[in-house]
Amino acid sequence: MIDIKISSEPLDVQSCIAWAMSPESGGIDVFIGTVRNTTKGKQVVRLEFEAYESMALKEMEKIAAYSLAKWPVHKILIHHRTGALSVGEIPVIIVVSAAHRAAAFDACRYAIDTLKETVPIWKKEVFEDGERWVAAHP
Amino acid sequence: MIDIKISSEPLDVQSCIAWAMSPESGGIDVFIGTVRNTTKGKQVVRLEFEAYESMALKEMEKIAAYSLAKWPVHKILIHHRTGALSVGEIPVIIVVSAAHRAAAFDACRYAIDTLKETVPIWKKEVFEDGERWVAAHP
Amino acid sequence: MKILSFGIAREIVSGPIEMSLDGDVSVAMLQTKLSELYPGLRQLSSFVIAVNGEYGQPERIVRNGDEIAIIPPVSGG
Amino acid sequence: MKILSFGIAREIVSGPIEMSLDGDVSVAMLQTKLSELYPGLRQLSSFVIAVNGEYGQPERIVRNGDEIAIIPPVSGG
Repeated sequence: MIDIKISSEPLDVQSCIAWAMSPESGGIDVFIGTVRNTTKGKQVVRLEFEAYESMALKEMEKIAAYSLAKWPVHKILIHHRTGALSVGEIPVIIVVSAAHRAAAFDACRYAIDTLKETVPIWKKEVFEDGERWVAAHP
Repeated sequence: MIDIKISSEPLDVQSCIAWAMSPESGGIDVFIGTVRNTTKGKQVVRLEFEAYESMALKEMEKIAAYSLAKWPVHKILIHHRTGALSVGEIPVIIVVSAAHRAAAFDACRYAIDTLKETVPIWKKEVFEDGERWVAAHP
Repeated sequence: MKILSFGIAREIVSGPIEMSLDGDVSVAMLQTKLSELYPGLRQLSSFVIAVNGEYGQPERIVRNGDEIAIIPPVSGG
Repeated sequence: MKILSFGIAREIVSGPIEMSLDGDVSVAMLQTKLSELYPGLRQLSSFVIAVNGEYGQPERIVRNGDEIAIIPPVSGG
């Protein structure tokens, strides 16, 4: 089972985990991305996330489908937030349940690593004195 | 920072995660163990966990301290439950926060793998027609 | 043909792009064309073209009516 | 000296163990002694001895007053 979402509303960790739990599962791995207060030593005021939503949903779906095909996992959830996020808020949450923990860890890590490489979502770091699109320039 | 607990009360995922979040952290990995309804094809009625509590706390503390020393992680929480647990309940939760996700994943996986090897806690599987201490016999 | 752009690419092209295609135009040709029109795109670590919400192989021919998007380096998560 | 036991070891020894030590007794000697007294322990995949809440090296000498525990294969998590 797959649950994919892009939302401008705060992500709800508790309900994401509840969705992934099942009597067949013995292990759940959860990755929660949070907005950090600094990047390369500079104070971050907020992050702004923008998505090419229709394509991003498709790419997230591919990651989830591949995870289910490659590892013996039961459920995978990938939720990503858009808009302006303050320090401490949650841009992304991934939850994977499996009978055994190794598959849950492997698939969860694959999912976040791949999301950061393929899913058309962009973040701008906003500082006191300027802003910067992450990874845009060499 | 380290938070270690053994408790006969239900573990609270939400408050464990809240404890680990901080403005310095960019990634949190959470492992949640859950009671599965079957083991080797047999229906499980419940699991019963027993701990040598004083020693288990020390071993859990060692795992956490080693994780903080080995990986650049900020906080690690390891909570384990004891007593009788039904299918779907949570025997163990581990939460690791770090500036970057790789350290959080590595430390979280190390922690659960090592916990299962070194921490003096035992589980008995209870079936309709009998029971069995896990891993006791060859 | 309308071309979508996102993130820093959206700021570089500043506003919607309308383009009409003469003959067979590949993704690679479109990339070259866009780099000429918007030199700021050449300063990026990379940019690729998506066609109808899928990453476009360089040799893929785009058609009027396709949804084209300029994808600068992604940075979600 | 009181010897604690847990899990299946607790069921095998069924009840608290009291033992008094004559001379220098190592963890390894204690393991052998316990296997003789409780043959069920030999059927386990393994069992080790903890001394004062730490895994005991085989050559470690135990003393009256130490907290000794029989640790069958752990299975937490």
